Amino acid sequence: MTNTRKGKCAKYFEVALYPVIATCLALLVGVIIMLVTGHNPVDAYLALFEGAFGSSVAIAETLSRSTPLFLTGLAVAFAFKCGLFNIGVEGQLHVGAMAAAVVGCYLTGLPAIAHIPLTLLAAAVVAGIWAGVPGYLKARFRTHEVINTIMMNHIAIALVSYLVVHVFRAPGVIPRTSTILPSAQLYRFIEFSRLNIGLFMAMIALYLIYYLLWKTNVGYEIRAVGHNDKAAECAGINVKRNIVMAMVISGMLGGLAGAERIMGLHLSFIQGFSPGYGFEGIAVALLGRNHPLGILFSAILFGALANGGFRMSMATAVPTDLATVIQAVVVFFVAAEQLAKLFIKRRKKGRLAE
Amino acid sequence: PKEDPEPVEEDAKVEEDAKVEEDAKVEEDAKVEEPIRIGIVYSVGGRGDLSFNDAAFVGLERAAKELNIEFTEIEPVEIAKMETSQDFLAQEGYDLVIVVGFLQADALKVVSERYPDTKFAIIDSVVDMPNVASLVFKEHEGSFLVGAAAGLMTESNIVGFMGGMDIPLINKFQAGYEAGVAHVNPDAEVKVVHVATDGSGFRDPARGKELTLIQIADGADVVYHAAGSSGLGLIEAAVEKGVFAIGVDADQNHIAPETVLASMIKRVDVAVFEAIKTVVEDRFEARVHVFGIAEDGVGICGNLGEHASDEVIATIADLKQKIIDGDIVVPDTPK
Amino acid sequence: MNLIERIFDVTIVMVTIRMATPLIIAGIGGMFSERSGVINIALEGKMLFGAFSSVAISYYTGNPWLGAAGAILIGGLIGFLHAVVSIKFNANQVVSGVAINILAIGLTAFLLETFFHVSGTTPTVAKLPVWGGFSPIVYFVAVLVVFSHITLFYTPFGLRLIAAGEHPKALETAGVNVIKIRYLGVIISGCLAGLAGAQLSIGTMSLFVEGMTAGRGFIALAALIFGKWTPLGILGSCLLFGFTDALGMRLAGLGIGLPTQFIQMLPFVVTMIALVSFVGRARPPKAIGMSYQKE
Amino acid sequence: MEQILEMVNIVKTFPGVVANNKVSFEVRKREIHALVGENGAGKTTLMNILYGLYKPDGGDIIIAGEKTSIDSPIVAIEKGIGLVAQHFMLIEPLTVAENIILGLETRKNKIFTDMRKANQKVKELSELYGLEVDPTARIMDISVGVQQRVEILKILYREAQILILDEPTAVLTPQETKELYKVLFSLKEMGKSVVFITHKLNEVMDISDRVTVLRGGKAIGTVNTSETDATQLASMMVGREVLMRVKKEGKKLGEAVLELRKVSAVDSRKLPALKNVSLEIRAGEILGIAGVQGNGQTELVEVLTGLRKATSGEVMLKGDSIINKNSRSIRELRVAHIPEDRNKRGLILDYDVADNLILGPHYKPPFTYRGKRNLQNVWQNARNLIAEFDIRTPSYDTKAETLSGGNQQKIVVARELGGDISLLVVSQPTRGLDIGTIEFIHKRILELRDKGVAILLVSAELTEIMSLSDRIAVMYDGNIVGILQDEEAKEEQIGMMMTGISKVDALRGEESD
Ligand SMILES: Nc1ncnc2c1ncn2[C@@H]1O[C@H](COP(=O)(O)OP(=O)(O)OP(=O)(O)O)[C@@H](O)[C@H]1O
Ligand SMILES: Nc1ncnc2c1ncn2[C@@H]1O[C@H](COP(=O)(O)OP(=O)(O)OP(=O)(O)O)[C@@H](O)[C@H]1O
Ligand SMILES: [Mg+2]
Ligand SMILES: [Mg+2]
Repeated sequence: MTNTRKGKCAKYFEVALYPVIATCLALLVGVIIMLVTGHNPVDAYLALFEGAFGSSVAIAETLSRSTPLFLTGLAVAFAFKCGLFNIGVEGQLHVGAMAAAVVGCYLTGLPAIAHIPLTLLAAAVVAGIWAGVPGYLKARFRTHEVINTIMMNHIAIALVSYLVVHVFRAPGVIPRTSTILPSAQLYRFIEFSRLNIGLFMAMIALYLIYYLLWKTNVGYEIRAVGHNDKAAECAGINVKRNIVMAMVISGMLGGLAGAERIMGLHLSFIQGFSPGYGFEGIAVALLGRNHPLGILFSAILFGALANGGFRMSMATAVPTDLATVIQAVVVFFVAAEQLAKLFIKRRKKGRLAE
Repeated sequence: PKEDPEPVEEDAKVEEDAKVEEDAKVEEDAKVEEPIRIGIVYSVGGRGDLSFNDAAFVGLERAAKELNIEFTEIEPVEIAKMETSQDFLAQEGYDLVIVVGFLQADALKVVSERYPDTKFAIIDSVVDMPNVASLVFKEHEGSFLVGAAAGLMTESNIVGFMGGMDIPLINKFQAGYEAGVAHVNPDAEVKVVHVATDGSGFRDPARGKELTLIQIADGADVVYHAAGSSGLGLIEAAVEKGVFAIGVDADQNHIAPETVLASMIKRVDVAVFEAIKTVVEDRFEARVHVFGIAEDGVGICGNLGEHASDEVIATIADLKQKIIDGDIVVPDTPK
Repeated sequence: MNLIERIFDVTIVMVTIRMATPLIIAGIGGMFSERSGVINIALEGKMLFGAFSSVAISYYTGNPWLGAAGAILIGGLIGFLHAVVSIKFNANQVVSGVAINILAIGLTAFLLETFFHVSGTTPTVAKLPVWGGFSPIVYFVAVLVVFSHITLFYTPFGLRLIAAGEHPKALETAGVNVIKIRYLGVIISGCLAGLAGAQLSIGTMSLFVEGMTAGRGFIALAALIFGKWTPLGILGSCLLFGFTDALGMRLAGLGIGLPTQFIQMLPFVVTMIALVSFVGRARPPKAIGMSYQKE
Repeated sequence: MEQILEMVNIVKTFPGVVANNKVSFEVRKREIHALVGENGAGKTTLMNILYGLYKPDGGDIIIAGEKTSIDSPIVAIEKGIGLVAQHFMLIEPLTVAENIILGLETRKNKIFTDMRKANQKVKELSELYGLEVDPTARIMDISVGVQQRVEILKILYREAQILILDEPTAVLTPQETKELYKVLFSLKEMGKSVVFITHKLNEVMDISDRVTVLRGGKAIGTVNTSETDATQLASMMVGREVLMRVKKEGKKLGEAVLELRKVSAVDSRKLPALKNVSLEIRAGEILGIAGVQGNGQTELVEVLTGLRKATSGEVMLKGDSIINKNSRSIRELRVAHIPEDRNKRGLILDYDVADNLILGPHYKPPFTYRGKRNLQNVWQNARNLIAEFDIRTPSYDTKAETLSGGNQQKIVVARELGGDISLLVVSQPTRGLDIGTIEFIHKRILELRDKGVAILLVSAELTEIMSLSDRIAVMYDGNIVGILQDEEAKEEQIGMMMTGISKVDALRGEESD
């Protein structure tokens, strides 16, 4: 027993070690790119670090950037656990955000303690239904969810664009809804940072999804369907219901991500507010091995790279686009863990030879 | 391609230049060349949009040449980074922080409050703060003039408008254009399309081209756009089909001199330059500065004379005067 | 005039074909990769690389044909990168695809400034000729569809490609190097996606704009699945998509009073309906997404 | 006789297991060499090493006197080695001929696949070796027996000199097995060597020249078949005496548990697969279904277990109609099901052993209380069943995927037989299992019968059907051709009925013989 526990620790250590080494290797590649293009890598990386973790505000802002990614990453991972590739989180995030903006703005006279949960609920429900459609189509007609979620991304963005311009637009030239009521705003608890209690909501979601997947019957069945739907069916599991449910829950998570942006960051639905949180969620989920703990770290990595890279481009002459390139390289290396393994093996061999 | 938009009024420039030299001298006397530091935060997408970001840069570059300033640019890549960017520049002690685009308004409200001693200027939106100058344009007035040109030039009585997205700012262009067409040619029909429902509407020239080709097939023989880089597709389609195109924001005549009838120029560059100058000259005014036809902030430019009769040109000049005089009030939302 | 006649004329046919062209090329590219067992979510990024490199090469050589060839080459190179990371280094294929997409956004913009010293939009370059309203790449699509249909179903390579995506171990036991087949599949996908990008930049237009692919890579991915991983299916689904898109554009011009956002939904909604009503279920290559490693 | 292949001191370890522990093994020209051993003994591993699919941790492979390193199947094929893996290496959407030529395609103009020539060649090969196939049929449309032939043709097409067959008969009907024998003999006549892995000792005695026995990853020894017998082999394999056939008590029939009245159903291609089938099974009785695979047995089982909709008819379980109920509600009525394809239907290979052992009743106490899983109980259940059914696994949290085929099957059996049930529907319960395990499982099934459980047994293994069943129903083309009592059942007669000849005719034919 103790033996396996030790083994598990070692396994976790290894699992954690590879991404660290991979990130280092990627940054090394970044150094080369910067030297070739005539930038000072030391300054650049100092700025990168400063932007990501350099101060409490920087850390808070990094976590703020990561907050939607925890949720979109979870959304993608959850669907994956049921064998579904949800590329539609971006759309679900949009409809969820719009629902949050509307409920946050027009549902008056409620105390925050009621208004916030109701607003979140609205976002989750609307986005859940939105994601449930491709889930239902998959379960009922066996149509591929990848097509339908891609299509529904476009439909969602067109739809919210219509709503924000023609239905719920606040006066003025900006395509956005009115500011949501204070009772629906997520409390910001660090001065000069937009980090808000949405972070805790995301943490709770991470834990709940972990719990749901591994400690409850629902999770057992969803994973069973994901691994082998035929065997699941044979064991009396309702495959179709699980597919729809997995998509709905996935969509709800995406919707919550959108709600957090609206209720904690922008305070109204602004057209184009998402730089692609839903798509980033795909990488976050898979980089995190579809496991909540992994997602926790990969989302922070993405948040740190986004903010640090941006700081780098602001504070040094390194252009934004180069920062983006370095981000891509990091993702490459972290994904290609075999490369890190190769590196470790070489080291080990080298040591043995000594 | 960013051209130096040849200013409408050469004289004004000369005058300005003279003034600048004077100012510079004054300053030299006062202090030894401590350049004014200008920070600029572009809108999402950054430079290369052939629209306000590029125009703002032109103004900035001119200021760098003519005034004693140095500048830093930031492309925020996502809306959430706008606040970070503005904050960064303010914190670094820039004398003037210029923010481009209506999307920055929310962030600026917060940041300008946080840094009451920093001067800010925002393009295309109004932020009511004691340290913010809001520079807004009457795009509809300029669009009215090019609309009139289109209405006068069309033979088929069908003209086209292509917006990047269906959003209020773009709708201002559409409203003015439609009013201009209707004013001179009540029988003419304006066909309206939008490229997309997200930001790609401003950078999808291939789609812009197909949309325009359809408008042309439907009979349009003058097409106007407010679609950033997608508009390049419109011009390409017009070239291919031999109809007139109308450019936007800057003088786009050079892209296809034969085809581009005129352009609706929006002098973001002038606004930016002027804003910088007020800071250099220490006469910054935190209020709404409106740039309409009267202020030469918007207008019609290009080689209209090459393509149009004197009569047309005269009509347009007349309309321009009427707008300045307030005889014509151009609507800023489409019917 | 008869409304139907006004909507369905030669223009709409031509627009349909032109809208569908980049989708078909990229979709068939994706097919080669996915048939070999590698998910290709990176079509978008590969197209962007193709769009950029064709313009850059056309700019420097003045020859758009070289530009198109260069797009194929650079696309292939990016495909190679994708292949190395996902096949050799066993990265999750979707993550490496996402990384390619991010890389494409950053690198094309960066190189744009490096090569052209401008931002956002390149100067105009020599474009491919227009033959009868179409760029030569449009005609190439006809060849491509036939060619890839034959390759997939009538050549040994096609046989191996299918096997690699269905049951790589079976292919290995049949004495074929699975890794090599997968490399080829992914590289071909890069080449074709590159060409699809070139169609946008020097086929339709004569310049490059940052992000000008505007999500077409994802539509191509959907079309590839919709078309059940076959060239003819992809052709059909892209034409359907292109047609409904063109139809929407047409309707917008008719001023039917529907808000533009709803008109723009048309191709997506129609695709979903078509999928449910007459296309039905698609059976993906069995081993898709699974890395293949020898013991 | 000339020795053409030698494996010396082969070592291969997997995490937690030494699959091959200094195994030595040799093959001679023109011999059929049987390789036997319990589930998990390391047979497959050894052959995978020979074929270049696994890299050994130690040991040498000597071919034609020369030390060779086989690091890929390509090398193996070059050296004249061919492998028919137990899990078929066939590509379902491709045709027979396409599968056979894959990797060594016939070409036309150097570019195109010459399918005409390929079909021709496959036809020729199939005639030459007596392996009848339709070259243009798709793999997904042909029976397992034919798929097996395709696999053999595949390696013959590659001109293999040494053919390795990993449990080729596990999925074959008796007739098919006989045909396979003929093929193997003729291959031997042509100078080829065959390595034949099997759990069926009668097959070993029937066709092999020599036998090598593995146990626990070690080679116990190689003997000439003529100098040994099944009993001796069995004890070499298992390390103890094994009963070759279980004893059956007299039956004590109870009430009717399952009744089918004129049940019809269609298969996945929407073709009629069950045609008005009527049956009755009573408590304490085993009804065996004999028949060539693909005559409706699968569909019958699926209809009974709620996995397939019947198009008409009625199914009663202890007086309740269960037709077209879903599988959970049927399971709720104490019906257990051992599906025929453990990998497809029976197991979730990515789940660990413990999670597989609760699949089915997983949602209710003691495994789940109000939605929350009780892992202690899940593990305890696993520990109990692992001990009771002797499942050889490093631990209960090992992924099922890494267990040997036999032990995977034991998981399914343990799970389904473990609970309190009134009807057991079981398909191919011992496919691919070693004799010790078969004995064990047969005993358990009979115990259930004696406890009054009604049992429907579907098996391609006639000996299994005959030794367990109280009554035997023979299926052909979606119909029950006839039902025989245990006492009147003779292998030949059943065999005839399996080809569609009615019971009366079959009995008559027998007499006239
Ligand atoms: N890839 C693998 N990873 C981990 N363990 C493995 C792997 N392959 C085989 N094993 C283990 O090695 C041992 C030998 O397995 P092998 O498949 O060779 O047995 P076998 O003799 O073929 O058994 P069976 O008759 O059940 O097929 C088993 O304990 C099995 O679980
Ligand atoms: N790559 C692998 N990873 C993990 N386990 C493996 C792998 N390859 C084989 N195994 C396991 O090793 C065992 C032997 O493999 P194989 O598929 O040949 O079993 P088998 O011989 O068919 O079993 P049986 O003969 O009992 O039916 C199986 O349990 C299989 O699951
Ligand atoms: Mg840029
Ligand atoms: Mg085996």
